Amino acid sequence: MVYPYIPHTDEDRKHMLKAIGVDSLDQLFDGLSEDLLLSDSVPISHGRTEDEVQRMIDSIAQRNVRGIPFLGCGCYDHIIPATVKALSSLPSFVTAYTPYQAEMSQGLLQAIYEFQSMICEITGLDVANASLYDGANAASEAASLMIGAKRKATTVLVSETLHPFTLQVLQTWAKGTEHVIRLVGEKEGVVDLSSLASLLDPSCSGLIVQSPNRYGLLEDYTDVAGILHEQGCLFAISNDPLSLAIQKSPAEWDADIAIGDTQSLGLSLAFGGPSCGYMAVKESLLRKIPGRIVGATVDEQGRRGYTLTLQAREQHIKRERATSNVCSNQALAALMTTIHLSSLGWGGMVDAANQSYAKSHYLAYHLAQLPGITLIWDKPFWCEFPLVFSDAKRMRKFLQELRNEGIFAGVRLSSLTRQVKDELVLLVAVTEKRSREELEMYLAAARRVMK
Amino acid sequence: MVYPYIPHTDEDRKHMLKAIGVDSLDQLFDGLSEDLLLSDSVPISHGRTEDEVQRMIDSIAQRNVRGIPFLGCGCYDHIIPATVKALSSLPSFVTAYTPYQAEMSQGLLQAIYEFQSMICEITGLDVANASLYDGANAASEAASLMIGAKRKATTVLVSETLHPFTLQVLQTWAKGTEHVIRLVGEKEGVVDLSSLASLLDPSCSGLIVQSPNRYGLLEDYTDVAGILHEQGCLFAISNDPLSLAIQKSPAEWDADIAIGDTQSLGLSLAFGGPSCGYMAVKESLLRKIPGRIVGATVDEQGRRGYTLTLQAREQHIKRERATSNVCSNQALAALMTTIHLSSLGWGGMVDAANQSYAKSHYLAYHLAQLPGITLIWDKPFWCEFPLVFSDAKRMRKFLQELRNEGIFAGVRLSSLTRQVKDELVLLVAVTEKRSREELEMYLAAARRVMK
Amino acid sequence: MSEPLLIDLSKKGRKAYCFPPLDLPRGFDQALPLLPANLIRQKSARLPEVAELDVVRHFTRLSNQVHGVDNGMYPLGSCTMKYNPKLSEHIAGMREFTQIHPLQDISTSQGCLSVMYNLLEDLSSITGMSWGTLQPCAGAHGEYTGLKMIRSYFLKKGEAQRTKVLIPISAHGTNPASAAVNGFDVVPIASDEKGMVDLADLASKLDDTTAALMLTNPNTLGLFEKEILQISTMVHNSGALLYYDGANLNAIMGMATPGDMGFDVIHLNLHKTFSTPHGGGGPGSGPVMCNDTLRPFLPKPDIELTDSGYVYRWDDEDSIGKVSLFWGNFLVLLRAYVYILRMGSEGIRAAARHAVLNANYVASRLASTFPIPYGKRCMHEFVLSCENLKEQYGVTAQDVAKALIDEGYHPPTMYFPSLVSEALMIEPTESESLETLDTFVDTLLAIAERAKTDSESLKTAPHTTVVGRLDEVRAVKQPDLRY
Amino acid sequence: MSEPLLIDLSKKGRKAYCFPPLDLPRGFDQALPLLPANLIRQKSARLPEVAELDVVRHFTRLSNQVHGVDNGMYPLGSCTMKYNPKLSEHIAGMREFTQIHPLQDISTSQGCLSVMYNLLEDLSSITGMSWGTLQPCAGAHGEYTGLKMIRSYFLKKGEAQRTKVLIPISAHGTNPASAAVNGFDVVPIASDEKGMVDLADLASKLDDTTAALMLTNPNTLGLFEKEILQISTMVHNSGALLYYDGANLNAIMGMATPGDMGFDVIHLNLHKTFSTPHGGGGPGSGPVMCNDTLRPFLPKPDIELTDSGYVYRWDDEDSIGKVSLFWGNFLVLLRAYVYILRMGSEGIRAAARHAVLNANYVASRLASTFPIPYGKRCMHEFVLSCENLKEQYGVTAQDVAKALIDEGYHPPTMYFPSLVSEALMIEPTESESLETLDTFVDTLLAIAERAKTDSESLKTAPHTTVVGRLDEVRAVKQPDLRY
Repeated sequence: MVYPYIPHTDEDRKHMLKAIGVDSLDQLFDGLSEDLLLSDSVPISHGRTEDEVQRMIDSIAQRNVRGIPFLGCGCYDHIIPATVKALSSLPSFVTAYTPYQAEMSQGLLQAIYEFQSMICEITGLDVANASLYDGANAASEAASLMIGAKRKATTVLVSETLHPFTLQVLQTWAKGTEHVIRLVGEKEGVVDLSSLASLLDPSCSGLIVQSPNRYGLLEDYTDVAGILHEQGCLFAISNDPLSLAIQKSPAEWDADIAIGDTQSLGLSLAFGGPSCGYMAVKESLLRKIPGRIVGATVDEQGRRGYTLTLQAREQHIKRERATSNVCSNQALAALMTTIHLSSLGWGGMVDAANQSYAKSHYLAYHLAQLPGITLIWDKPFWCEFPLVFSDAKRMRKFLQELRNEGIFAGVRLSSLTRQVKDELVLLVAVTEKRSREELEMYLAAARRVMK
Repeated sequence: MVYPYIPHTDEDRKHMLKAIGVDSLDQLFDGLSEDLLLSDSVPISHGRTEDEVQRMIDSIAQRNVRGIPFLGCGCYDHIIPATVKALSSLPSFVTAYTPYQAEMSQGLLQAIYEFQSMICEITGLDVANASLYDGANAASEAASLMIGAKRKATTVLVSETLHPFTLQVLQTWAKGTEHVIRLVGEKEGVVDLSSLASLLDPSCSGLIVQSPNRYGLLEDYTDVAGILHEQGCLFAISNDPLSLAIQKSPAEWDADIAIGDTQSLGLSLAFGGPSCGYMAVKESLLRKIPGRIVGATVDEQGRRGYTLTLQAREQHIKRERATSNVCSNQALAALMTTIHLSSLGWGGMVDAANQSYAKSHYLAYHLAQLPGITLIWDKPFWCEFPLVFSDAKRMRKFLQELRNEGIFAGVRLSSLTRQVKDELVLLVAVTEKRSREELEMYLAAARRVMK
Repeated sequence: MSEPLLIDLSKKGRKAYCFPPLDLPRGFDQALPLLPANLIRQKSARLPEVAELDVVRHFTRLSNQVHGVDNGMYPLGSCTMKYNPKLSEHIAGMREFTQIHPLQDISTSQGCLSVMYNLLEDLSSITGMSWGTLQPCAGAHGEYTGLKMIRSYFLKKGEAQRTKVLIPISAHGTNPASAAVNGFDVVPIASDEKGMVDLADLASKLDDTTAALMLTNPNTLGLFEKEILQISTMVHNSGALLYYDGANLNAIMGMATPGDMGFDVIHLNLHKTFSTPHGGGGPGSGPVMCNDTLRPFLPKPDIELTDSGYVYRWDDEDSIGKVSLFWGNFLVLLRAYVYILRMGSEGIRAAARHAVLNANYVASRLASTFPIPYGKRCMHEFVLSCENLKEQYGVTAQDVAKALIDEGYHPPTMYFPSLVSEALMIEPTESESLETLDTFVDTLLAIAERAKTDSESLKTAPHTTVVGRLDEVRAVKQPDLRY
Repeated sequence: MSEPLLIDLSKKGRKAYCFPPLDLPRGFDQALPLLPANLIRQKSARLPEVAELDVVRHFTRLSNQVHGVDNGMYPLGSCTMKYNPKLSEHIAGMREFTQIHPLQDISTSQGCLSVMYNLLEDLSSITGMSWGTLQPCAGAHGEYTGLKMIRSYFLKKGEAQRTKVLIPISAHGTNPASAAVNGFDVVPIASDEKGMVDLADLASKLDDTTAALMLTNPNTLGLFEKEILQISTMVHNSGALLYYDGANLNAIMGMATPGDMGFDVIHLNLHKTFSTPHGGGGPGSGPVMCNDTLRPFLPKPDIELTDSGYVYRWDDEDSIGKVSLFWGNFLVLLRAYVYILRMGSEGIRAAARHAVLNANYVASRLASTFPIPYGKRCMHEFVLSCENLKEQYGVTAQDVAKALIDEGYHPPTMYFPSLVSEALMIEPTESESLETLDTFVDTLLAIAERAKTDSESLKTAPHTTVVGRLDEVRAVKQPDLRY
């Protein structure tokens, strides 16, 4: 009998059993009592050949519909150079484990070192780790870091304008623990920090904000870091990293922690995953940052080499006293981002960010002229903006008609928040990838529906 | 100015021009007289970015329609393991040149050595080359070899049942030269060799036949080699190599030359190219075989290694006295075949061939029951068979209706031969890849049309 | 040859990639002037400015300095480095999946939802559990999720005092870390002389403050906890729950289920057991499966099959909420689904049986040279000791590991679990053939021989790599973490 | 490490691949019993019977023993080893192209036809020719096709006596071989002291038995034949035709056209000039382009754009007929088309200009150490001589070439053209950056230095590869051509 991906022949099995000194494969499982051993095979289908699986998957794939996506909310359809897939799929990158054996993993370690460096450059901060699961988990890791960094702290202030799912992940993080997520409300679409100082009691460890925020709006953090630092609190900013080609970096706001998701830097939509969380911190927080870190050093001959370092922070050494439980991260996704950024350079990043800005404003401007649609809040935005419809029926019709033309017109905010108050809000994302023709198609269809 | 795939910056250009000692790029072209230098750019479109090209290609690709192909005539839709594409696209295989520098090309040379070995094994002959352009060109190379192998020979006998395009390529080969292609007629769908002996005058160098032939029929070459060899003529058989898992091999027919195309062994349809010609010969013809050959030898330390060998046959040494002008061949396609055969093994090859046999007979048997369709000639066939329709109108309707259901029902023989006599003949190919469900779809649609 | 940093090839004005020109009317063709000045970034980031060919060569050369499963055997204990099928990679690259947005209308993503729903069904069958979640992005993330569910369960039940999680000292470091992250107190459980959970110690530590016992079974010594049913009874009798760390599921899948063993919740590592590639350290995937007791606490949204297709269910009141940004590492899930489709029920079972066969074969061939303190009969992996070599020749487990590198093998896991001194933890997986195993064993035996005559070369190994052993202390003391 | 032959890992019963079971009714479920016995194969072929992982590791390891453009600079003269864009590879892998059958109804393959038609249009513009064919599968195949057209042209014209083809002695070996295959007699033309066609010799050999002069321009010395217009007049005045070997078109495309130079027919190497990958020796593609004189003789079918889309035209009476099985190496054509779309008219021109810039730069830096007999001002490539090194230190061109291997470069073309003794023919291509060129030059200069002090290590190079220099004589005398 031949099983997929198992090379053993009948001969092999006989030879090996004999060498082991047992009579059968079953005998190897004699440590399992009779009542544990399954009498039947598990109730899943029988095995299939490659061709059968490919056909089955082809038919499943047909149940997915691809449209022109004006969809964002944390997952954006940006242009990705052909180099990204071609190089990140090189088999030794794909099939390697975590580079614990440095001598045999220099290529991977160096690539991670380059990733860390780029994240530092983009955020302006000093130290970055080798990646985290995603932007939402980067936020909960930031919360952990904050609480761990201040004695007796239990509370993290979190802006209500964070991505709704990031907020939910943070709330899960606090659930059942002594940690408290205290929300800081919004005002006209951006976080309201006017009374920040008054919120900062001793239990408070710091503040997490997001820009562009859940509506696509850019937030202004003037003076925020100063107020926080005065009370011994940390300041964490979550960004779409591509936006940092234009807007002030976490370092420029004097933030202590920069977090986010590199999906916008070289990762496909992929139904939302894998994406890739990142975290960068100031030097002073070096020994508190979660996750893996690669450092450069030398070998006995003085040759430069790379290795996992500062492992004293990690679980396999520190166990329950580790800074985090993160072990596997998103290495291959981080590699994609590294290749993407290597291909774009800073000039390319600025270009993509500028074009996303320009195209989103073009569409927003023209949509705002239509009856029944309002572009709420006259605030700076980037790449994504919130529309409010006058009534639910027209909104449905709008989405339906555009979908009929192959346009995915936007994300309903209520599909994320499940809140009635958000039901008429549509978030529309426009990246540099949307061609002028696609913008005009959108506008033409919108004008037809909303006339 | 930045051009695609050209790394030079303005600085670089300046620096380099200075080092060369010229003032401008134009000056480097001062060997070209004014009347040769183009004043305008060539009239093709302006450059496009990756994204623009991908979009343009996507829209071109949409003008291709994929159906369930019951199409053959030299290009078959067989199952290809996922390993073939994954491994043949490894970048150093793809971007290497011909392995002239053996030390830096051992992997490629060894793979070609394995290809040669497999072709020898499958055909049963002694020596194979590193590939030729395609099956049709393998036939004209065989013709050249035959003529070169016999003094004063000018003529090659060629079966009329060869693939029509192979015949045309052979006719082109003879055109304008002293070489003569003399056709040997068919009888009831197979080559008629009953009077072969009488055709063998001193000008005659040998015979080329094909099985399965242009109709998919398997031919019987009992006694053929003996008659040819008696007159100092060579015997060449062209095969679909996959069929050799079942039918007698060229060696078993005592042929001197085996030719064909490995498309059925791991190459996609790809609108007909690249495919990959092969040729194997008896030991005695070793120094007359065209194309590149890899051999094993040793280095100074006695380590086994591979190198291009017997290059004295080739153009860059022998120039106009070379055995052929073939230089570049189809190396990467040959690699695909090598990976394919490595994955299938002989057992897999036999399985694929058997299933192609069985499925084609199943469909043929049931189609033959329908009014208005005849399965001509009660002869053994493999994988492909000829149907004759009672009239052109029904044939057109049949093809159209099946196409409407996504079935490409067959190839009209007349589309290859441009002959009126072939207009009612449809060649239907059924490989192991066609599922039972697809066969039943075909039959159901056929029954509907031909009732 | 060592490869420079790409930034060191950087040159102003060089470009690997260009975007289409912006073709909007005037007034919309610029970004910065329209932004308020105090929101505008001032300082450029230093990224490589290189040509496309520079990028291609850089990463191609880097890839040649990495060893993956495709390059050779990878017997890294507890990591299950089995073959990653090319078919799965091909399918995960299909545009019909990579170009689907996680928030597009659910009627247009039924293909993705069907993959997730069917995968959950299959994983439920394989683990003997009721249902699960695919959101967790890695094994540790699964642990976090499972423990969070346990915590929520006890809170709901009014047993907030259950704040202790019992964990054997031989467990992976993520187990205690995940417990701690959830606010639990970690209580270690001793191993007995056979390497199994010490039942007396367990009994003494189980009380009404115990939330759960976390177990890996087979454990990190590669031994099946024979008394698992008794353990389960003890735990449940104390009112606590039993957590299964699925890292070693490859040893038993298709043969037995954690459900039948009495586990209440389990995380899987799709990148171990279900053949999705490790990618140099991720993305992995750590689905959590549970029984009916814990099902209400699963993260949301759940997926349900209705008459009108697959839908999300967001209304579970007791749900712990979301644990990742969207639905999990979908492309990893897809690969695991393809693997299960290929293997089927017989194949899943065969994988476990051959993984165990391979481990026992290697152990039996090595046992006379390398002591295996807890016995050479094992499940899918075993732990040998280089103690003898160290005592006699000064050759450590690390030296043996590094010498393997020169022979084209990735070393086994070193110095874990700590129950065994100079430990090497070997997990061949079912993917390796008898011939590969024999060559590997022969290589290890030859290294043991070399220890007698040429220990120096072992202590300085590896010799064939682009760098030798690195100065780890310097890496920590003089952190150089970025260009 | 050297890699065994896969057949040596073969084991009965092992399988890398399985087909779906045959699910036909009885009577149709077997092949062999139904075939007449004398048609049935008796002897099995010996193919590897291995596992999928064996296949994967074997070819992965083999690929690591190959140097391609992606691995490092490949300055192989006359081969134009420029960068092969990843975009082209991606597009050539799209199912919308790979799954199209060459004989499916033309209404269902308009995409493929449009690629071919538009490529022909672009190539016509770039070469200054009227039209062409995409059927030839390689450069030599293009030569064969072009010369066949010339032969047919003269036969049609009633000038069957034109049986001579004139070819400079510096030409590639395929030129004379292609002429011979077409039944032509080859007459060599001398080069003058500047490395150009010797006009006097040419004049003396042109007569009414001359069918054509074949030229590469720039020639294999990297020099532009300045008198090309005069040559063209001479050839045409004698009633013969002028054939352009497009191997070196990369030097002039966008700057000048073979059409303007008076050439009647030209073959291209898409795998050189138009960046399609060489694939270790193919598949290439060798389109033939021609002027109106020869157009009727192009292979058939032609492609035409009509109101109802693209159609094939089969009715050209004078056509030489088909030269390959179907329509040519379509996936190669597609890659070239993508390249041209990317580059556009400016890019095509820029490629030539930078190819020439790079070659001149390298030549100018090397000239004082390595004599360049025909002058350091060149087009896209140049030929230097290692004569000095050989005389003084016994270090040959081959030794220098092999020493480059140890430094990570593919060597230049060696010992060609024969006009230059101890020749190395260097073609950097436009893809290489100034930095790469400088490092390459520095490496060559260092090797020249090493010749003085350590010639022995050069004579035994390479030292870093899996094998050293091979015994070529043994390979010929004791042919070992298969397992």
